[in-house]
Amino acid sequence: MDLDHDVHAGPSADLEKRVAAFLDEHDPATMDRLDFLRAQFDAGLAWVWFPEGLGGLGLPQQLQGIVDEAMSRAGAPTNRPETNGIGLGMAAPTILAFGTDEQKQRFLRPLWTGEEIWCQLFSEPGAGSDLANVATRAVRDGDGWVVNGQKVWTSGAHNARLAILVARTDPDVPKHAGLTYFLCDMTDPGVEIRPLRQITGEAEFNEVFLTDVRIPDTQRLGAEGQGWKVANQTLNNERVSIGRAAVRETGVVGVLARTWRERPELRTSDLHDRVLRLWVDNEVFRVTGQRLRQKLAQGQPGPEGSAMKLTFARIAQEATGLELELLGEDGLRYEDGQGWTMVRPDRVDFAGRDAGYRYLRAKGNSIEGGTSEIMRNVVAERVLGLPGEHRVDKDRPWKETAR
Amino acid sequence: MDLDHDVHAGPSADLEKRVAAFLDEHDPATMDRLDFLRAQFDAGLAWVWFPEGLGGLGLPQQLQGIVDEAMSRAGAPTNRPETNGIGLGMAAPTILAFGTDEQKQRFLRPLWTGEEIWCQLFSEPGAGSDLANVATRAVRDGDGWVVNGQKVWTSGAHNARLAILVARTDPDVPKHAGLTYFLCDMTDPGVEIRPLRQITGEAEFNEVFLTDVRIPDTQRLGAEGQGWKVANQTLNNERVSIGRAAVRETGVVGVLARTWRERPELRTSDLHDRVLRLWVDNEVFRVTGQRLRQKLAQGQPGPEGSAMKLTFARIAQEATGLELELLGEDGLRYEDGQGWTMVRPDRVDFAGRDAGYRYLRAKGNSIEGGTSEIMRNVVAERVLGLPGEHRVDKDRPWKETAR
Amino acid sequence: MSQLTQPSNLDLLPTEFEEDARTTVRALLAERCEPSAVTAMYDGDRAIVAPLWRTLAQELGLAGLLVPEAHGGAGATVREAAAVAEELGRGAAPVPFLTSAVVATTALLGADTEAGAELLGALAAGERTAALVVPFSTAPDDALAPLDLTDGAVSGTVTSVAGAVEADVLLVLVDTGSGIALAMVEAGAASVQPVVSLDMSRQIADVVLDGAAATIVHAGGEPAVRRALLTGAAVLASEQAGVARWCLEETLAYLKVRTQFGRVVGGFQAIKHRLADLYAEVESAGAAAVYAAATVAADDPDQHVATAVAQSFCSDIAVHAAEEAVQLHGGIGMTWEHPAHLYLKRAKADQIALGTPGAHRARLAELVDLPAESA
Amino acid sequence: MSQLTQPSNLDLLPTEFEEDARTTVRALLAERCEPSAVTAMYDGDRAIVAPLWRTLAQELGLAGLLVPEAHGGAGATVREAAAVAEELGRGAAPVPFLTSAVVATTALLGADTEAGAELLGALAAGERTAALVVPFSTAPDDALAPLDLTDGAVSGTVTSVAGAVEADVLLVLVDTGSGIALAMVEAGAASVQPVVSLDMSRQIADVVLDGAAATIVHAGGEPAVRRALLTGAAVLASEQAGVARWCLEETLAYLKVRTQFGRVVGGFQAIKHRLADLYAEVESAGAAAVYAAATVAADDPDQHVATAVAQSFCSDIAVHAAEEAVQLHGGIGMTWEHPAHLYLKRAKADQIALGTPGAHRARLAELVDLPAESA
Repeated sequence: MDLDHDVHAGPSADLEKRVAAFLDEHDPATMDRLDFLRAQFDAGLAWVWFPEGLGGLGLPQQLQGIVDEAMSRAGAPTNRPETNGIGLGMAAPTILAFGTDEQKQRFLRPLWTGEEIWCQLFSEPGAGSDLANVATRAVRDGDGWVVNGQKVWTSGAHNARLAILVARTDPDVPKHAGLTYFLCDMTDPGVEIRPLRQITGEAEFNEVFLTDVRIPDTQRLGAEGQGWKVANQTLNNERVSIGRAAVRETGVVGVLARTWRERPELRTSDLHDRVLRLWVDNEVFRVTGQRLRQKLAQGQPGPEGSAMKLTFARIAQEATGLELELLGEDGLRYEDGQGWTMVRPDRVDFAGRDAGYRYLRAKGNSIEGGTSEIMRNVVAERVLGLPGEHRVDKDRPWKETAR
Repeated sequence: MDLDHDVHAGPSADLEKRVAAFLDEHDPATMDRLDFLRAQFDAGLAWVWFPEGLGGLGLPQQLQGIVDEAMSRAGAPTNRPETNGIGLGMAAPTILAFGTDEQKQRFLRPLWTGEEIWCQLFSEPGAGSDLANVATRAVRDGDGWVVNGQKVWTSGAHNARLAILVARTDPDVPKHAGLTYFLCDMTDPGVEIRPLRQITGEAEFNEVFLTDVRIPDTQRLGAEGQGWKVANQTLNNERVSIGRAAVRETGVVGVLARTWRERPELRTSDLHDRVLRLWVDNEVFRVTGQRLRQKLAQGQPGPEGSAMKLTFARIAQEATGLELELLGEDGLRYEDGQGWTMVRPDRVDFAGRDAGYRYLRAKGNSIEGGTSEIMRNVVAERVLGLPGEHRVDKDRPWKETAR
Repeated sequence: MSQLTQPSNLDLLPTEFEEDARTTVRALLAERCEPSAVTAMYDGDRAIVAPLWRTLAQELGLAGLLVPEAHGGAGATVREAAAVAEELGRGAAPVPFLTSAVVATTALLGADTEAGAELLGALAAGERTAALVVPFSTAPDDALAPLDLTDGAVSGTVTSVAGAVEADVLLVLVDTGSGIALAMVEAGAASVQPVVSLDMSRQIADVVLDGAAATIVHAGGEPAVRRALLTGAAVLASEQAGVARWCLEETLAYLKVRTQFGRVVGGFQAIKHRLADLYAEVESAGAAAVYAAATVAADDPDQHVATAVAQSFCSDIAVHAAEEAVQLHGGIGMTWEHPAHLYLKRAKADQIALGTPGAHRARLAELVDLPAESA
Repeated sequence: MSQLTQPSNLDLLPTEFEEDARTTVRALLAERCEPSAVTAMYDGDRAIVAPLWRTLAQELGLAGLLVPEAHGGAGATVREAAAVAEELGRGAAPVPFLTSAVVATTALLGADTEAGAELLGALAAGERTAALVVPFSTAPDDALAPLDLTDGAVSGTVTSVAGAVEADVLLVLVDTGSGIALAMVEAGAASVQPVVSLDMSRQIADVVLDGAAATIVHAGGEPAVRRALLTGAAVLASEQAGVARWCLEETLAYLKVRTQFGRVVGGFQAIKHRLADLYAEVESAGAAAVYAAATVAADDPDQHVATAVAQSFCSDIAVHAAEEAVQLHGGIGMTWEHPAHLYLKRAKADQIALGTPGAHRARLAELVDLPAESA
């Protein structure tokens, strides 16, 4: 038996040298921000696990930390990932997996640098959890497509240059077979964006109305009719990207712990054990995520991420609910300046603003990106191998099953 | 608007007089126990809500308390209901609802007096929750039936004189349509009873093997093929009969509360709020049961009882689990004299013996008499009106669907 | 070891009067309490409140429900008030029934002054609306903080007061030197500063008094205030049961028609089981609440236990029901347009109101002799 | 406010050595640890224990896993011991690995005497089996109760000791006047009184010493005992994760074949969702346990936090998994014949062992500065 661990000593030392060399040649203090980011991409230091020529070096994903740390130490600019979560977390891996060479060359670089922000046109009022039921139609028209329909729950639509879009191209086949995946230009005049106000009073999301929107066939991602498969690649990435916490006491549990420490007058014995349980759950969530990331370091994200998403939502909801009880009288007040005013935020911080906001916003954690009910189905069927639900709509043409 | 309540002043005063008169004529101090009970039955004071001539007076069920209190004050013998729960709680109302006049006359009196103890032959290894799937066969033979099969989870079979039995009389029709309900003589030589040991080490239940057991057609209850309907009457009674608690701090929560009070050295802050929550849950369960009994005082038990059963099991399991944590070191010990020795108890006390026993025994509360999963289906479908489960076996002959 | 109170075998079924009141209120709210109008309160539009309350208070006579007939009221009991509160909870109605007709009115019931009796009459007639000036989070047994009274003028600040925004007269706790008394202050003489609230359908306010003229209406203030808070807590449990009931019923109705994957969502077994569990909880909450109201109505010795039990239980069930309603409506339950959020915010604020569940359990620990760990 | 320890970025994936050990133990248990033989222990038939432990201890070398190579052991770390414990938990194996090879052995590791070093060698070889004489419910930071040592003879009683039944040598905490020392007592010199136990596959015993000859093997007893208990608690978390994993896997396997209502039970959505939640819990328990073992193996500053977290979490998950296994097997899970009850009893006893979850959270409250309410 062998007690040694494999520590990837070789590649990580090489990478450290490569970053140092890059920083020697590109001084973040003097260089234009965008020029720096483009150079970082071209040097393969954007996402090292991507292929060479597309911002990467074909290395294990976990080595990215070496680059990020060195860049941070050197005071390099970031690509502001918080403003382009859908682009980086969902569009990019999907384009990498299914895109043509031209598509990869065209889209990945401005995506990574943040020059082009992305949004997601998947959900519809009649196709929530049942994504394969989308009714938005894309009809062939010469060398392109004409798209009509309504999408919902689109975050950042008003800031986005491009969108990943799932539309129905063939209503005469069963619903999963008639979908196609597109990259849609949000500046098309047929795209109308309306804010969708949510229970926090804000409009973090939008409804998007598509009226005769034209998409060139070169912006079809994957084959015609392959949209369901491509969309699943996107969704798996979404599920895994949620819940990355490398440090202790992150998120709403961290806020709760700080409140507990800083306001001893609020502490009650009935809440103490609940606070500790949540702290434990949050810490176990962190460790579980760490182990999952180590497992997946070289592979594709799988359905295990769905279990993490479930846990994340549960912890967030319990912690924020408890926090309001802890605050007592202060929990009745919702007055951090913004109150219930309708705004359209550019980003969302689950741990931000006041306790009432956090409580309400956390309700979305078990809905957005796949409801907890759907996540449990995914885990049960794809991880545990239990039978799928009885389906009446699977083999019949979509147009016969649609509402 | 009328602020007066209906207090049944008339019937209750009459009944009090009637009981007093009965006690004047029958002195429990001098009379033979069985003679007293038979006389009580014949006077209609056994179960006042039963019809006259069958041990009752056709009064509201809630008035029974008046009789029971007066009898108890007078030191009258009881019919030892704890030894004949299935007879009193399940067989009797079913015989009342579906029996012929002859059957009611023959069976109800010795049932109520305890001269004849009853057990239940419903469950089978292959038909647990799916009662309608029973495979035990009853075949017509002259003026009677010949029964073959295996039953399980029969409590008190070794003490029982009679059994309520569900058997398949027609395998060629869908499963719910091919069942018939019988009253089976447990002294038939074809009845073999084997103790079924359970996780507490005891054998509270039995397996019962039926080999060419003969049942006269006069002991068929309800029509041939009507067994499913009759059995459901029985099961509804079972579900409601569980969870009658008129006083505070009953059952395992009562035990837990006493332990908490009597052993202050065991108390920890993490358990305190959990103890209080269980106390609250138990008290709310009591009040909910009280209200449900008031609602049902004159009517038939309905599926609402299934919700009570769910709650009962949850509370019992949480409280006994917590008690072992509270006991700490003592919770590791299982030594109240009986230990793991295999015995065949005549009765079961969920709140009896030591904490480990209570913990293990409580696991059965969510299985026996319909699992909690089945109870949730019953509530969802019959109370809330939600759709039934997708069934592949409902309209096909039983013999084609059986394993 | 203290003697435990034993439960009373009260009739828990609704009286005809209760059923009538329930039906009337429900019908009125269906017509006059549109969710969109309640939602508008979050953007500052309170137009729905005054006319709705006027109708309920005066035309239906709910303002005087708990006031004896001798003072012009209906002489009903807390049972009937609880039935009304359940319907108001079911409708997320933004009216000061709990704060004025229950809490403030109960505080005044034994008023030993002419001014107090007069005010009671005005409350019963629905001509005036009152609020008891304590933080809405105050539990029935919490420490009370009376304000300073000097030469008939009261000064001090009380934060997070419910019902103050709607009230034209405030009942203030003042320190008389020999205890707490209840004094009335005209709302116009106080600075009532509305606070952006988690539940804008019962918006709280900070009340600032700076030498406001005050008339003592009840010298025996502390027992009156305790009784008012206990009654309020018992009635609030019914409001919470009503909130929970709406959430269950609305979710059921939605899930019986909403389809996903070609099936009615309410037919998926995992959903069915959650709704079955929720049904059990909601039924239990209703029973706990009616028992609490019945004990308070009867001034039964079990009323403190019953109210603590009901508040501990119903607070959490209402929140759970509202959370399930949001979740099981899927995305639509997260939108501003859907009324689910009104119930979520009401339920969460109600959980804190008149004592958190934990505070009620701490009280129960004393009442039923289940003390915390021995130090 | 104290400084919080920060988590360490340790590799949590199994080493090849761990995988090998796991595979070997699993294969052996499949062959040699029949559930019916473990069940027989509840009726007093302990025939399975000695030969199974001999094979594991000597042939597989597990007795010496944590003993340095210089003393004849394998020189492995707590990581590897945890992997073995997980498999033993998965098999409900009734062997004194945790009590002898982990807890007692760890207590001896720094033994500063020749007798101690000699015993360590005998333990490593699997020739002797030891038990640390403390109640099995003792948490790593609990108060310790050393026995009286007079003229080389020790007297006193220690209740509910795990591993004593299987041990031929007992490690006793004695009061030397200047602190706690660890002394060895031959099992034959003590009265070891087996107790009917909730978990008969790890039966506890009361140890009564009445002037038994004792040899001090480790003068610095308290730190050694604390280290042993901490290590035991960390390794127990892996045992619990193993128990939970068996429960999930066995239940899954059963529900994939058991039919009711003409359908495979594992296809009913409510069951699927519960199993999905259980999967998330079991995976999390595995991660928490391996992180705890890794920090203890590395003597990492985070080990106290990591172990308290793992014990708090894994204790409850193992119980929950076992409870779900019994429930989801329906009636058959309630029978003596089905092995589910072995896991239920093991899980429930393990929950109490080496500190209840609440005790570990109370410790955590100090470690991460989340104190109880200020008095």
